[in-house]
Amino acid sequence: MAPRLEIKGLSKFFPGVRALDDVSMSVEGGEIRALLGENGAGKSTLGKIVAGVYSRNQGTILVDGAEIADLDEKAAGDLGIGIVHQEGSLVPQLSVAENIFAGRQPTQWLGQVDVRTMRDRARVLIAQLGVAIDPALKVSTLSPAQSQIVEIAKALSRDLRILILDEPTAALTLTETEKLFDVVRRLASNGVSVIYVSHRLAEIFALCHSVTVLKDGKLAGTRRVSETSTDELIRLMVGRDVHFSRAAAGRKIGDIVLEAESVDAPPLVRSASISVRSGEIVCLAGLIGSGRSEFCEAIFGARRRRGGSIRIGGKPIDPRGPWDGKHAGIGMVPEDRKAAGLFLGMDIVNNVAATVLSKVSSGANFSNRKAEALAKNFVNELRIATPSVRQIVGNLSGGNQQKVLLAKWLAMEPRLLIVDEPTRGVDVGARSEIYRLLRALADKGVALLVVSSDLPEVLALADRIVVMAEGRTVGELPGDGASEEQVLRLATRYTASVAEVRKEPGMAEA
Amino acid sequence: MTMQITQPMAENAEHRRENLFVRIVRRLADSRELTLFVLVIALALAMSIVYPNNFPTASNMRAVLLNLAPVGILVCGMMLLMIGGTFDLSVGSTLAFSGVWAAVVAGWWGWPAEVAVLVGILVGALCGLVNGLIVTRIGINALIATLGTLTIYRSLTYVTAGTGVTPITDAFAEYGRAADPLLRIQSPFWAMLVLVLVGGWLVARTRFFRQFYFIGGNPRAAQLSGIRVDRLILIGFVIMGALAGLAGVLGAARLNSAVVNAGVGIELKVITATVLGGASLKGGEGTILGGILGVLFIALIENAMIINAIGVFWQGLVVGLVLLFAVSLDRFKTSSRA
Amino acid sequence: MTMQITQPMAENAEHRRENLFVRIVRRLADSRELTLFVLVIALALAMSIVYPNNFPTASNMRAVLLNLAPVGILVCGMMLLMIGGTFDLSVGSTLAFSGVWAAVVAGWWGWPAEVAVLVGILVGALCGLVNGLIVTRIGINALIATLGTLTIYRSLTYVTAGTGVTPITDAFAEYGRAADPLLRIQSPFWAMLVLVLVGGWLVARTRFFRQFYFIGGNPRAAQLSGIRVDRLILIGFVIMGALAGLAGVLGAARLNSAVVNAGVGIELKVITATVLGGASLKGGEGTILGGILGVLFIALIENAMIINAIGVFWQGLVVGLVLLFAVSLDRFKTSSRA
Amino acid sequence: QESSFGPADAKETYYWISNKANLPLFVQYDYVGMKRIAEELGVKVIVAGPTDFDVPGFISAVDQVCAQKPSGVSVVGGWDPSLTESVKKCMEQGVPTVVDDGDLPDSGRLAYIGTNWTQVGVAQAKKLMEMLPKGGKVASMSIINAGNMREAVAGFKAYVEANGGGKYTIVANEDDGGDAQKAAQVTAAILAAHPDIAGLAGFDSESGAGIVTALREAGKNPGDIKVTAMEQTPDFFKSAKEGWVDGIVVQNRELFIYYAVKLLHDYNTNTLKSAGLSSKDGGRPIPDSLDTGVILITKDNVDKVLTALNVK
Ligand SMILES: Nc1ncnc2c1ncn2[C@@H]1O[C@H](COP(=O)(O)OP(=O)(O)OP(=O)(O)O)[C@@H](O)[C@H]1O
Ligand SMILES: Nc1ncnc2c1ncn2[C@@H]1O[C@H](COP(=O)(O)OP(=O)(O)OP(=O)(O)O)[C@@H](O)[C@H]1O
Ligand SMILES: [Mg+2]
Ligand SMILES: [Mg+2]
Repeated sequence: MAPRLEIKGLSKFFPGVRALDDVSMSVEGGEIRALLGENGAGKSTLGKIVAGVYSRNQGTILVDGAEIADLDEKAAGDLGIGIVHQEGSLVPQLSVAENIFAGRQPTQWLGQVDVRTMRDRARVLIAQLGVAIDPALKVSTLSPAQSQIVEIAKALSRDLRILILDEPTAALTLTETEKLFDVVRRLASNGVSVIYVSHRLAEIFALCHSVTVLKDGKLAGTRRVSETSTDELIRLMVGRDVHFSRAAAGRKIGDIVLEAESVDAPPLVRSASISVRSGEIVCLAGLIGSGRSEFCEAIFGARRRRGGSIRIGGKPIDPRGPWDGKHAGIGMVPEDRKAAGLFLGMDIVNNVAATVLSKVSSGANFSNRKAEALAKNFVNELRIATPSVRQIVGNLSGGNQQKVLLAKWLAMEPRLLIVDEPTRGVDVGARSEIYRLLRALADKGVALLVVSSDLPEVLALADRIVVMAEGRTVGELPGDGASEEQVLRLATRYTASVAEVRKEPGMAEA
Repeated sequence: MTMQITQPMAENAEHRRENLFVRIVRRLADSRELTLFVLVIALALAMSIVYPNNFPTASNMRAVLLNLAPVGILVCGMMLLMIGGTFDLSVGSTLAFSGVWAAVVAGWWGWPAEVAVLVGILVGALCGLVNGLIVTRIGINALIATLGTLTIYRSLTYVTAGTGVTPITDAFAEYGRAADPLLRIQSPFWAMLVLVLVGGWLVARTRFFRQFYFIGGNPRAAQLSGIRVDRLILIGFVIMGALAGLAGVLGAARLNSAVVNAGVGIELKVITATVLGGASLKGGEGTILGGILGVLFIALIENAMIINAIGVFWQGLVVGLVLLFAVSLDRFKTSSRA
Repeated sequence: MTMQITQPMAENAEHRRENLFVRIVRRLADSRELTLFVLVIALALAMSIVYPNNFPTASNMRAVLLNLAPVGILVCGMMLLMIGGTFDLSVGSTLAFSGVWAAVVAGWWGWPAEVAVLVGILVGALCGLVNGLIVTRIGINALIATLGTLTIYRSLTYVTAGTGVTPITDAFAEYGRAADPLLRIQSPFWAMLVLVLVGGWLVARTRFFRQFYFIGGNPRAAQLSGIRVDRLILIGFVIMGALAGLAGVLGAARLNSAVVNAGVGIELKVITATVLGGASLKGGEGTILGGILGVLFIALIENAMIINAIGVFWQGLVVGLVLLFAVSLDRFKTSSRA
Repeated sequence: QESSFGPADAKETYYWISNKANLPLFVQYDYVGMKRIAEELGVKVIVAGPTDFDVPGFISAVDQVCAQKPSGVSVVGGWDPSLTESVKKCMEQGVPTVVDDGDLPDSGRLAYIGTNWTQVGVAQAKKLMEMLPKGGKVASMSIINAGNMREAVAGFKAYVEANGGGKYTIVANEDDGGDAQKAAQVTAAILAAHPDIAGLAGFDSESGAGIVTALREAGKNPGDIKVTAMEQTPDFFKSAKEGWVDGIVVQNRELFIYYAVKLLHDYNTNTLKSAGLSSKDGGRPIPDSLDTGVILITKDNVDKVLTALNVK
């Protein structure tokens, strides 16, 4: 029998980039195949070609033995190819249910959308991922994590033959990830082929049958998961060894930089306090929707604050906008890099320069030379894979975009750097680099406040862990020796599960 | 459909009943449609009380409703386009071009009136098709593309029939003059009403037209979701063109005269009403109902100014302030900064 | 700047030299500015060859350059706004309002011409300020906000000076009539030239104005990068208003007459030129140079049509086609779908 | 600025409706006649209509005004023939309606008051030909989409062709959109296209100012190129004295609404009969049309005009 999906000699060129170079692979029905590779290795490009988004330059694609010639998004969908895109494909103004069935809503007479059926089916699809989201809500009111759930539900809403998941868990926490795995396993047992892209190696070992590794657009190898090891995969991907151990302590922790007390920023932050010292990495942990991002925004000035006090270096500040936060020496890397972080239509140089306009200027003049030099520095230092610093950021791979985003704020040399989900979508190599970078920053005396939903990350980075739940800071753990269980217990002290908080927006008030 | 998850579902059902009412109220309070509806009613009431002999008379209402018909017809198409994140500035020229062609066919060539009506609408649809092709195939943005065709279609109108066709034929004129026996409002209004009702239903409810909300909301996401963005935008432009054609034909028939100046500047009125009705240049929002309420509101303001005999020098001030007032109302409900 | 990373840098230096030339060529080929520049040159050359006694004469060039000045001045401001992702439809009304106020101050009140010029520009800036406040504070979108103020300012112009002010004063008129001794082109052109050069430099090079590109590129990201989006947009509107004020003052001075209908419909011309010059409604792109080339191109086309004796009915067709042609040229260079 | 005249408690209300209802030309002249007649008869006269060029808005205004059943309406018919239907409807509703400044012959209007636009064209043609006995190239400009101006341009062309003996060629007929700056730009381009142009005729009220500006800016001297134009603000008459313009057609606009309202008032109140029928019975005891005539301001009579208008 022919394999479910067979790819032969696939190549794809972008201006100045060979995104895929003669890649062949085949996936059987019911197989869960991991696709691994560094940022920019071509994983998303491969997924997108199979899903009909990009046209290929060379190569053939066969589904169940039949060659697929002309493929566009709709044709791919009709063939039973579902995809969760790394960058998302939701329309914020529309409801959850409608997004899930975009263009394929169930209809009654005369093509009229059957709203009731649509919502019911949407609710079921979401519920199997272990979350309750009202299908009538607009997507714009959802958190990134909830959006991700909806995104997955959307891909699951078809009669699937092939499912491509491009970093579906980047925005999820453990609970939802587990549920997602259950669903994927069930689909696979029903004969659906799954291509699973992720930078979290642990997930690959937990979920996948086999793994294909790409390097610089070329096939680096395919292994059975049972016959390989983390180290081998990393070597295939990166070509060297990478370690994630906690750095040996011994950093000099200095004076208090940030002191926030009972910050109240409705509707999500009720009474949150935190302090960060210079040279210290404080991780803010908590469940999705616990208001961590909002708390950080309130500190930075990006969100209106109703009460509480914020002091930087002992001096009280009252930021009325991000510029005030910036002025006080705060930098903030937002979690949603596309919507809030990057200028996708502009090149790396300008993106990096956005926060440091005065630094890259001579007098009143914006200096392209200085800005380019600065950008080049960061491209080299963070190993951003790009043909040139003049590349449009929207054309970079997801992980490289994340690096540009970090670079933008590193350039500002803040006293306090708030990083919301620093490694979302970042490959293992880059992840270790980012950790190294953050630690180096701390070594230099910068105070770091890191929000992360990735518990191993929290445990690897934190000098101190502060846990939030329902808009309050509910506890604190030393970074050394803390365990995932301890963090989770604190985070869920007041709520049994995220699902219940999120079900009714009004309920949390009670 | 199967209900696998029992426990949370049961709870939800409770909530749902309570929510339905609350939700409707909240949605209405947040919606531009309601704001406009209240404003329209308030204005009509006030005028009826102050000018009982002038405003709420049959002849005044007839005059108001008949004259808002062309803008009303165009708003249906413009709303569709703006929901899809684009727009068409050439509607006034398309309207004139279609009207003149219908008149040429009926008046100069002596073909039957039915054929002339059809020709007019087809010419309009053709203009829309050209707009759509320029926007989707060549990839020129809608602003400059339809600014270009605005002058082109107007120029073609002049070239087709230098000073217009007057009179056309009585049979043709009947299409724009026939009035219902009861209310005695002429056909353009009824055509508009049908379009608003059918179009309103189509755009709000049917799967096909809902795709425009996806396109306007996030064209890339729509494309990734398998929605054929270009094809739909093209269809949107053709519909807009056909509606402009219809408006042109009805206008020419009503006046029994196809003038080359028909619809000059109407695009701004149409876009004003559409945006007042809740559309935005960014796309993804708006309803036909909102659009038509916008048209009605502006028409009533203009009528009120005539009845009030507000000096011509001051009218712009009044219209502008009322416009700003109406669109700013719902801004105060939601806090400005997220 | 320190060079820490030695190895890749050395390699880069090689690349760089090669790249510099390639990059310049590629960037030019991709840029609207070059397309327009080539078109302008080609048109001027063709006209000079075919009509050596009519087109390239000093007096014709003088007239073309003088007459494009008002649109040219406005394009500087509009380009800035469109780079920042917004725009202003009220410029024509602002222009008239400012011109009339300057004329009232000079002609009716008999104040010195210098003061009148200043008053005119201030009135314009004030109009811009109001626009900016409506857009940034009340949060009404720029389309409907400036459509509203378009009618408001025009109405206020009527109310200020029903039939306009004619004549103003000779001293005031001198501001629009003074010509340089060498080329004998009048002041509005020189004012425009200075604005284009200074504005072009400011927008392309200074860090302050660079912020508009960020705002247009992604307003939310700009805000979170510490850029004061609202304040800058407000400043953009004030600049636009002041420029409209200047254009109004110079126009009134040149004709020694402030007419209340000055600048009717000029917003479409300005936006056409701006978009032709490379701006887009989405924001984040465009240069002043491009905008002014757009103005020049359109002005030359209009001039060429009259010299070519193209019938007035056909002129719209030619302008429209040329416009579409010009903006479609660079579309063919980049393939549509990746 | 006033746009309604007469006592507030007047028993009769008349409307005057136009496009660009506050065009300076109208305010300067038409409004004066309006005010005078309102005071003379003790009736109210109100200006209505859009302030921009907006034919649908104009039609809509006529319909809505007539729905108020005023004592009478005068419509500026020159803008567009499509007003015919609305005027007809006013008459059907029993609202006495006249047309001024451009006729709508098929509308069933009670009367037309104004100049004959063909005659305006002829007057300019005559003057230009008189100033250019040896013939030469001439050009015209107007608002191409205004009906009355098209009539004038046609009259101009017909007269030149019929009486010019082949000595004159009309080299261009351009559009200035009723905007003096555009008129200046167009004039400059005409000068470039035809360096030997001998005469220019402008048909909208802003053409003249634009032509003179462009000629001055081109370094011409008064009289180098012969110019005829329409009346504008009083200041414009100076250009006839200075020799920039050789003939300015004055339409006697103050008479337009004065007589329009007077005729409407007469129709309503005089008890004269036509063929035994009073106005109530379908008679039309008023004139069918009233030609207000044109006068031409030239060097010869401009001094008197300037003195009378108190222009310095
Ligand atoms: N539309 C595009 N235009 C130009 N280059 C592109 C485009 N899309 C992707 N690329 C380039 O192709 C290469 C592969 O990108 P791709 O997104 O497939 O990487 P990836 O393996 O998914 O990385 P990540 O793990 O960061 O998501 C990158 O170098 C990227 O810059
Ligand atoms: N502007 C807003 N208005 C109303 N609700 C909002 C807004 N922004 C975010 N929310 C809501 O806030 C909730 C919490 O946001 P978010 O999930 O980002 O918190 P978090 O603790 O940072 O979690 P994570 O970063 O893991 O997603 C979400 O449910 C989202 O719906
Ligand atoms: Mg990717
Ligand atoms: Mg968050």
